[in-house]
Amino acid sequence: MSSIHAQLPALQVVLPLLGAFLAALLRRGILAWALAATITWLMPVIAGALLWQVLTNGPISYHLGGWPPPWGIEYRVDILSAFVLLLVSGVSAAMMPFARRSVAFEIEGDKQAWFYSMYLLCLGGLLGITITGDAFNAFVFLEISSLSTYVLIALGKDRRALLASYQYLIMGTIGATFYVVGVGLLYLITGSLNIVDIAGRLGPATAEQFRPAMAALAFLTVGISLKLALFPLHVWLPNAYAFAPSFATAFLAATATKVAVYLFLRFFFSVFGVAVAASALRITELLLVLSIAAMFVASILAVYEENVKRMLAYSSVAQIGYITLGMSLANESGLTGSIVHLLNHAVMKGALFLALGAIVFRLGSVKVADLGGIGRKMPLTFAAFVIAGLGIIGTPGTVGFISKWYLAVGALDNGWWPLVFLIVASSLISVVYIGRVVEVAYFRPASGVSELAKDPPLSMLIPILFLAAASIYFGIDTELSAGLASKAAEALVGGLK
Amino acid sequence: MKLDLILRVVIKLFLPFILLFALYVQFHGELGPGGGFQAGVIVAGTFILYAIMFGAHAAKRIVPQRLVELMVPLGVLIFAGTGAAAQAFGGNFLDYAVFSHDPPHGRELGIFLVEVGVLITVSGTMIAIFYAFTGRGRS
Amino acid sequence: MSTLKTFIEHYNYFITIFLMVAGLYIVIARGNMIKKLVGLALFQTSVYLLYIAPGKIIGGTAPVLDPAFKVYANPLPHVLILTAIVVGVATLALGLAIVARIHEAYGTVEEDEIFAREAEE
Amino acid sequence: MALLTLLAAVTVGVVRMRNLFGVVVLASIYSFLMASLFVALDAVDVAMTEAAVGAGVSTVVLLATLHLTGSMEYPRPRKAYLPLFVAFVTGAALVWGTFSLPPFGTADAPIHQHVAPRYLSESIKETLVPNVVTAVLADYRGYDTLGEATVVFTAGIGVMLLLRGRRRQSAGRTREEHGP
Repeated sequence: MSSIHAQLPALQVVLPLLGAFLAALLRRGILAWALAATITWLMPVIAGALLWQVLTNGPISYHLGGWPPPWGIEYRVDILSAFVLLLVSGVSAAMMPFARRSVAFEIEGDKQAWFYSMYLLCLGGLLGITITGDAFNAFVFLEISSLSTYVLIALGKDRRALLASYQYLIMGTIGATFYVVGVGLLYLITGSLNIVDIAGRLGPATAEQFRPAMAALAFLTVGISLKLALFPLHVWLPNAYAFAPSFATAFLAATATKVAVYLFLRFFFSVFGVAVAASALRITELLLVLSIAAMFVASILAVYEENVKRMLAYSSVAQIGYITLGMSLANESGLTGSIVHLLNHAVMKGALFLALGAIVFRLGSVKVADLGGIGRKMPLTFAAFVIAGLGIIGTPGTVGFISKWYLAVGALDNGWWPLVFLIVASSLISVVYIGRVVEVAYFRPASGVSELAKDPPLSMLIPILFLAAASIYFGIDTELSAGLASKAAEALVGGLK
Repeated sequence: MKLDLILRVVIKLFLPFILLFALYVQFHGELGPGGGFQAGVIVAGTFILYAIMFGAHAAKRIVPQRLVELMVPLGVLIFAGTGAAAQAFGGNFLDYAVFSHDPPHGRELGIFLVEVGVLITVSGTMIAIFYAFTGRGRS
Repeated sequence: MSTLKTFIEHYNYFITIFLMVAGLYIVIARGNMIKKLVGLALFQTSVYLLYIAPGKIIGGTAPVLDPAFKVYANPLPHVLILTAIVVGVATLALGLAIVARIHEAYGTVEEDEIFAREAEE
Repeated sequence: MALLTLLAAVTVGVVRMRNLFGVVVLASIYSFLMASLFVALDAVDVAMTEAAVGAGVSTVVLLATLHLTGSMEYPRPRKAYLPLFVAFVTGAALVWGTFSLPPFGTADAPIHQHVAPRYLSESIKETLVPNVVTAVLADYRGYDTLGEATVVFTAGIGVMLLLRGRRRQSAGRTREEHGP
């Protein structure tokens, strides 16, 4: 038993990869789904066990190949990475039942098995980035998840999915290459690739080699920002989310950008900690300005969007703005807000995009004009949409409120009270775009396509309702989410000293 | 046409030697430059050369589409399986030392196995990509 | 003269950077999707040089152990770049597959034309 | 150093050339030059891979795509200042950042002091493999290599997913005729 326990960090990533290889050998979509679902459901169990180990015994270090770091590759789990692992695996596990019908509907029969193979690769890649303690290994897994993401997006039915995928491939690869340049510079001045080792050696190295260290920071920042769609590097995201298959959109929206944020936090605080504090580069100020711009510009673009999937994609860009806002505050409350919003946003957006997936399943369209009366035709689905939508707005009692509360406290801690006003103002814009959909859905007469719609089958409905319920649950009981987030934030801020 | 014939004969003569070279690259990788990836590319290159000369149809008789689709996952399964086997023997993932009483020999064996895995996936993938692009044709 | 000396000692970096800038420029500025991918490949390849060049020690030899030699180039960057090369070609192949599909769907691979066509609809 | 300069010249050619066929040929030459450079830098494994991949695989795949799509690039009507600016800033940041790095070829740079020496001194005892690159690739950092093989796998399945099956007939926007 204890030996299995010791092997959990490797299993967390290797199981999805093995699943992906096996799924590629299968012919039938349903078998591949069963395989993918089994593995996906194991993931939160493993992540939970890892979190438990971290909470009781402190950070876990697992030596792949039996080689100790910095010579071999290390898997390193601390509170932050365990939290993100649990988030990514938990949300994917909740979504898995939805996939069967949705994918069967949107993807051709002979391609479904490979679709699940790509999905498992993406999942494994994301978990691999989160768990690894090696900067270059993170790049390799970043590319596994990226390449599979490009394929998932390109499988959308609309031909614009191909364009979106191409655009993302170009920007994503530039981002990854910038990341490699950044890691390369760090390697040149420290001689190491292990994140903990780099962090330890960077202090003295920076004193000697200040400029390469700052250039590395700049390249890593730009590279990761491209991946997490930080405004104005977000242009790939709206189309990618709008035209990807429904399940892929929900999965990516809930997980992919979160992992990029994790990587950002890791480098920003755990690695550079010391250097950032002494930095002349003023990255936190820049991040603050860009975050605010994202919150407003993307929200306003969302208001004018006719395609609801794309509207929510813009909303994601705005929500990423909240997350980076908390990072730019660089204090404990702000970071807690950022980290808890990773989970909260994943839950809300997961519910919203799944609800849209169900609407696509019944209507074949997600244009605002086609959604007339959908609130009456698909009552349960749309109720979930409204609940999660309230979360996006930040109504008290939902998860969105919790995140914004911590962000506001963080802003006040720094004495930046106008920020609180900006947070509230941008929330009001989200009232407009969510409200617009709700108004059409409940108060307009049914359109031609929505006439015969009804709630989707149970296998699709339950994940939607589950995530919507979660967005209420984590809005009331914050023990698990915010409690862990503040512990993780504490550890990160501790690294700043 | 004549030139074509000469080319065909020459290539047929050369192919076995190129494959032999690929094997050399694969197994000599421990001593000199080379390894599974490079050998895989050379193997794939040989078949692609063959396919260009004799047509994709003839090439698919030697390496059918189905086989290629099998090779792509098979190689990585060997690699990951080697890693998992190490776990079964009580080591960490990819810790080949447990394969033998004498750790260095275990590692040598492990390196050999994963290089074979890489060879299979890489050559399979390269051929698969070539088939996919040429199979598309101009309408 | 010391500036000149520094320049020559860092010549590898300057060419690397030049290649990188040129590749990046092609990717961002050009509208042809295939050329963009070629630019992307150049951009990635230049990064390989950034890793490999500093690994060399003057008077050293390739890292294949042999009693005749004492000083070897650093093997770690070589390993990293082997991985990076593979990732690069995988990205290129996938990108080209997408481009081939775009060509089938739109009849062109010029970004400007495609966006114009989308705007019409 | 001559090789480096030659590389730069080829790159200028790639930027300027409008015939994509020519671009592919130049890119292939670029890869060969790069491979020769890697040999000069004592990176024989990398050189071999770059030659096989850059000049071999990439060229074949590029030509296969050109065969499907046609090979002329149209000039863009407007001048692109923003890209030039972005590229310039990137370059400037790197020049600024690398100027103080240890000069070329010196043995006391940090990368030669930490981590790597153990590979050079111990790998033969620990793995019985004299090629240190192979030892590090397949053992010390074997997990990276598994990731690399997985990337290849991803690309392979991805390309087959995208290109297998019959091509679509019409170029119009399609919802249903996507099928096999």
